[in-house]
Amino acid sequence: MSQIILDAVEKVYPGGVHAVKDASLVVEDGEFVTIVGPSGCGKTTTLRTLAGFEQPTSGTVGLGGIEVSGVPPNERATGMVFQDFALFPHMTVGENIAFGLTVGGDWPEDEVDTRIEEMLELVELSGFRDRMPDQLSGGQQQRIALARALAPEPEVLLLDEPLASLDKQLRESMQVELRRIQEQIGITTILVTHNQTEALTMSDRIAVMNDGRFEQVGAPTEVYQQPATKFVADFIGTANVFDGTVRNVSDSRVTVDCDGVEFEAAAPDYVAVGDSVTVVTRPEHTVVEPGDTRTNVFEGDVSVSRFLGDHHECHVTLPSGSDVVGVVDSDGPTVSGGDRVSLGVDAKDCLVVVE
Amino acid sequence: MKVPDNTKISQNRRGFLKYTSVAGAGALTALSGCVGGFSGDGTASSLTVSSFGGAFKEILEAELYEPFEEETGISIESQAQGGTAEIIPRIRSAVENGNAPVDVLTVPVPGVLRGLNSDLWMTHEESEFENLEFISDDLMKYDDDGNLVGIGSQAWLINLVHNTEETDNGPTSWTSLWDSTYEDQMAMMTPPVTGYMPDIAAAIHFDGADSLQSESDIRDVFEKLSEVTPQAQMWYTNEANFQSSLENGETPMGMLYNDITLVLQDQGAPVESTFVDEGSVLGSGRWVSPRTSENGTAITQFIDYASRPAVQDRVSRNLYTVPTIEEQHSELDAETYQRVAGPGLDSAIVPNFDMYVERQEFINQLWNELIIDS
Amino acid sequence: MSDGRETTRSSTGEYARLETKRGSGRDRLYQLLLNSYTSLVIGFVLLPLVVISLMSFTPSEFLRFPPEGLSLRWYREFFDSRAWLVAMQNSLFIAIAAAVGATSIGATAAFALDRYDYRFEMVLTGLSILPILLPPVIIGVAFVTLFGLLGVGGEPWTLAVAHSIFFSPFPFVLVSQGLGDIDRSYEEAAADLGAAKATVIRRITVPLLRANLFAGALFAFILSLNEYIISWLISGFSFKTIPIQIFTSLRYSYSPVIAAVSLLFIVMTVVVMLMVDRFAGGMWK
Amino acid sequence: MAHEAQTEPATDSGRLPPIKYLVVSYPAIALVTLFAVPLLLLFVFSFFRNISGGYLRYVVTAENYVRFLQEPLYLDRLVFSLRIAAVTTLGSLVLGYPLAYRLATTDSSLLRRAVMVLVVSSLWLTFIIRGYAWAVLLRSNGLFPILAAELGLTDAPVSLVPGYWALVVSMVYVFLPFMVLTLYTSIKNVDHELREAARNLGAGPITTFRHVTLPLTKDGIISGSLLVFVLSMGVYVLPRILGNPPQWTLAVVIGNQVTVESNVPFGATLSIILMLVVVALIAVTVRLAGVDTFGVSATEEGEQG
Repeated sequence: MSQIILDAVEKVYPGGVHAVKDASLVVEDGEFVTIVGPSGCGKTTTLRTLAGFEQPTSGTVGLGGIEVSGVPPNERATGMVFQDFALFPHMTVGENIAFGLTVGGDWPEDEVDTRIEEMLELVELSGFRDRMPDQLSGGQQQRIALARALAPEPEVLLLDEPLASLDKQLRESMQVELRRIQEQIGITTILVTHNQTEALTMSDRIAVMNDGRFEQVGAPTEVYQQPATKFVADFIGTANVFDGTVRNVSDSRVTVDCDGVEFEAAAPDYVAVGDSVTVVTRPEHTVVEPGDTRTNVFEGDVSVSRFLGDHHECHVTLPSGSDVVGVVDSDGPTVSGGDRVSLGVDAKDCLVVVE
Repeated sequence: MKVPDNTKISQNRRGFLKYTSVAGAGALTALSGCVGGFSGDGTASSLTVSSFGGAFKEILEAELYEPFEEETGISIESQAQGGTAEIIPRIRSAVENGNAPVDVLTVPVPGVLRGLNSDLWMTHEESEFENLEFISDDLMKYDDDGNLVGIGSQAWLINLVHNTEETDNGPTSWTSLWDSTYEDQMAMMTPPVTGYMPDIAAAIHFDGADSLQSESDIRDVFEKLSEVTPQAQMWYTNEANFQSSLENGETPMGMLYNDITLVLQDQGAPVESTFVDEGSVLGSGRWVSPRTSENGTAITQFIDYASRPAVQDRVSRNLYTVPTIEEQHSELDAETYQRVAGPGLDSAIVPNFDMYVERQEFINQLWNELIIDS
Repeated sequence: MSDGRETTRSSTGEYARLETKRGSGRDRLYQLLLNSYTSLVIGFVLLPLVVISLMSFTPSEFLRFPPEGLSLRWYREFFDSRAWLVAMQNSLFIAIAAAVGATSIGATAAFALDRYDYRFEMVLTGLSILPILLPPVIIGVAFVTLFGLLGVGGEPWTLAVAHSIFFSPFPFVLVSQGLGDIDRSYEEAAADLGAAKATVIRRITVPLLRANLFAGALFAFILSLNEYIISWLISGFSFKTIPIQIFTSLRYSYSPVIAAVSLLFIVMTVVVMLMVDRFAGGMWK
Repeated sequence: MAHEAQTEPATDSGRLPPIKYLVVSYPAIALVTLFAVPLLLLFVFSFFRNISGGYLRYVVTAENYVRFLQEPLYLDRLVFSLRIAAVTTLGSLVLGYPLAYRLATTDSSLLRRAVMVLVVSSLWLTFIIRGYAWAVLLRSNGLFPILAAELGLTDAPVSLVPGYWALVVSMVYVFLPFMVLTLYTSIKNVDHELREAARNLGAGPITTFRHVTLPLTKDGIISGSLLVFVLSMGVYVLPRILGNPPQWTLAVVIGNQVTVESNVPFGATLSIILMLVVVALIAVTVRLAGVDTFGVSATEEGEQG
């Protein structure tokens, strides 16, 4: 049982900074959850609260069914990978991995050696045991940091922006690698990142954090397709956001007036006429020169058109002044800056978000 | 590195052990083990004797300490000491702590007096000495109760000296200190308690020691003395400073000990010492012992040995200091005696030592103003 | 690391360079002036050390420049002289004790101030730095009063105590810098891996600070070795360190043995500084 | 990027008060008993009366301070100390800035390290040895007077020791390393791209120096000058080796009061006065210039990494 429970955790720093507000989250045994949010949203503080580096001002933290508030970091069964890896520069790779096995004193001495080899094998770096950290590449350091964190068989794995300092290609391969290893051992894992792609691709569930609060917790597809708030919509993936007022509610449809453009959208059951809402569309559903196939069509001027390999992406300025991103189908027309175009989006692809 | 036994080092070790406990630095325990290798046996069969350094110390070692060691089997640890003014406070601090960093030392009269005021000196039984009868009575020092504390060690004369390559005729009179023809050419001694320049001024321009009795008289003397400053090219505390600049003529003339000048001459330096017309300044040292020393018997033996006329003569022949035995006991030939003592001690200016001790602060204040403003 | 000229040349190209030839000539002139001037200054720094070194090999009694030959006479005199050797031992013992004392005080203060909050932090910081800013003669007089009052005036260990305090700002500043530079995540990683606080300090913090601690201790060592005025004020009648012994010797003669001792000291100092440079990972790369 | 938490230090301090005080107790006790207390004693002693022979009378009297004010000698020495410190500071700045500039901007790691080791080594070498070296060089049979005579500047070699200029030269020599090290760090901290940017924008070397390097190293100049000035104020050995009595600093007078005259109370009085002057100098400079000097900063901001 390696469940993680955060229950109504609050963190207020002595200086008055309110870093975490009423945060509650349950991570099930073996689950991979990513906390994602912009810099300074409180996600790292949340992670450090779990590791024991910070004490919550109020609320409780549970690890593996035990309430751990007040327990120092070294007595918590957490394994953490730090942003810059924090490999001890004065120890070899082997010594780094052995550190967690020997300091606690609860690891049988004769098994330390085998465990080191086992971990090196797990991260596919057998033979690097006697290197010093500064002789390793970024990716190798990352793997060793992971091996070190996992060596003492922690109940949960905490990853603090572990891929942030790697270059793009390496980052992508490490995303796959991390997930592989996590699934192989089946360890409960929390990843903290500000990179939404990373969050979407790696996790079982995503917890989107903003200004110290969890705005939405759910599976990646759910969060992407059904953002609970404007912030989530904007932060996860690219979104076109239109603020407006509900004009009409009928059956399963609502009509929203956004600065002169009227959107028809699927109606959530909680909106009423006169509500201020936000309509969200994804670029891939917002098609340039759609013909008559879309429910909502509106016009604007192309400012930039970019070729992205399988499609063109178009930035369009609406008469209201707001910018919208749309796509041109592969068989669609060629557009360039200055063209006046029409954009279309289906009602089912228009999400209505209430603040 | 081979280092002979040394009682001072063992004291050093005690110090470190003490420090260890104070600082609580465990590493030092190992250190004290190292120091242990150098500790001496501390028996009374060795004496620590301190004198002035340089040639003075070397000659005393060769002509006094070594023969004494051979004769008695008591080994001597020879040390160089700083200026009189600086050593007395240190001796006092050691004595007050019950230590005796040295067993016998030779101290000029003002130092002996200062030590007496602080009750630093061991008193001696005259009957235990055999050779005190030879020592000039003027050079014995008794405390207020009439106990013997200091026995004459050496006497020396402060002369006017000059570099023979720079000037054919050096100054012969103390009046040249005031003579503007010597402007910026002379070396003068400081502090006053070693150079005794107030006594010179008093002897030349006033009524001698009588003119140094009251503060206002002393002020008058200093007023006159301030006229010597234009002639001073250098004020020296360290003989070495003047010695080297005298040798190469940088400072062509000045006040210096007759004995040191003669040693320089022997080494081939173009220098000459002149017994001053109005009398050279007579300084003298006493053998004294801190009262905390526990080597009383050996001390008596040493001082007694040093007081033998033959030993005094031997030291004088080599060091060119004036023997402290009365002239009739000295077997120095007339020429040698003339070389070290000139026209004799009777014609020398004897400084008003008491003044320097009793009015120390006052004198030093006047003196510092005088030389610093120069 | 690229230099200013290099960049200008490669980015402006051949023709631009020809056009600005007069300007670049002026650049070179300034560089030449700077180089000549600084070479003179380096010479100024070097000269006395070189002269002392040469002097120490003079065969004659008096210091002459240039020396008339080469001789190890004065080194022999140094190693034959009990007074000098005892002074050297005294100096070394005081310096080692001072290095241990100063480093333990300075480093602990730096650690405490870096890791914890105190109400009188500014006071402790001030006390940690002030000793080196006050004229040493004042520190010396202050210790004279203290040790005099305690009745331990003149005891050799008082020098070690005084130097420990007087030089503690060096380890303090160096260790403070080191603590500031250490990435906290090393210590957190260790704690996360199960190391208790004391273990973290022993296995992570101290090893990472090794260069700073070592440099601090060496600084204190070499400074103590060279310190004169405090030692002189508080030392007893017969206790001499090398600087005191030199000063006392200077009183009676400018013997070349002083030059010999000086060169030994210069060599020791340079060796220690090279060690500091090496252990601190090349401070001046 | 950075851990949010690191903006708020010592978050676990609340949990471990005993350890926190245990750790600080050793240096605090050492510094208080062995540094603050002696300084306090110095203050107390300055109100005692000295009796000839080095004994004290434990009476509270201001006569030592009165003596300082009444006798022109001591104020005169204080003024002299300030003057020679100013000359030394100026001298080491003039010699030190170009050297530090060259070291900080050179490509040659060898030159930099060699000169740095030389500078720092000479820094630690006792004043006595360095003073002695200058005494040797400036005596009439020393290098400089002979050189001056050969060049026809003087008729014959003229000894410069003891004398004012010998003292100035040796003091500049002794304090130059402090200036160089401070300025080196300061110049090194100026991003070389800033200089390149200035050059790229058309500024000549002089203009670049005047408008970019110099303003950006102003704090270094102030710190270095303050450091040299303060250290020069306490110089004792050099005036003794290279100066005549007119070149004695207040520190020499203090030393004499204690060693020669056994007048600890008056020595303590002069020490307190010298200390007040030094501390006031530091405080005023730090306040006015707002520079981070010797790690004591007027502002609470830490270093920029």
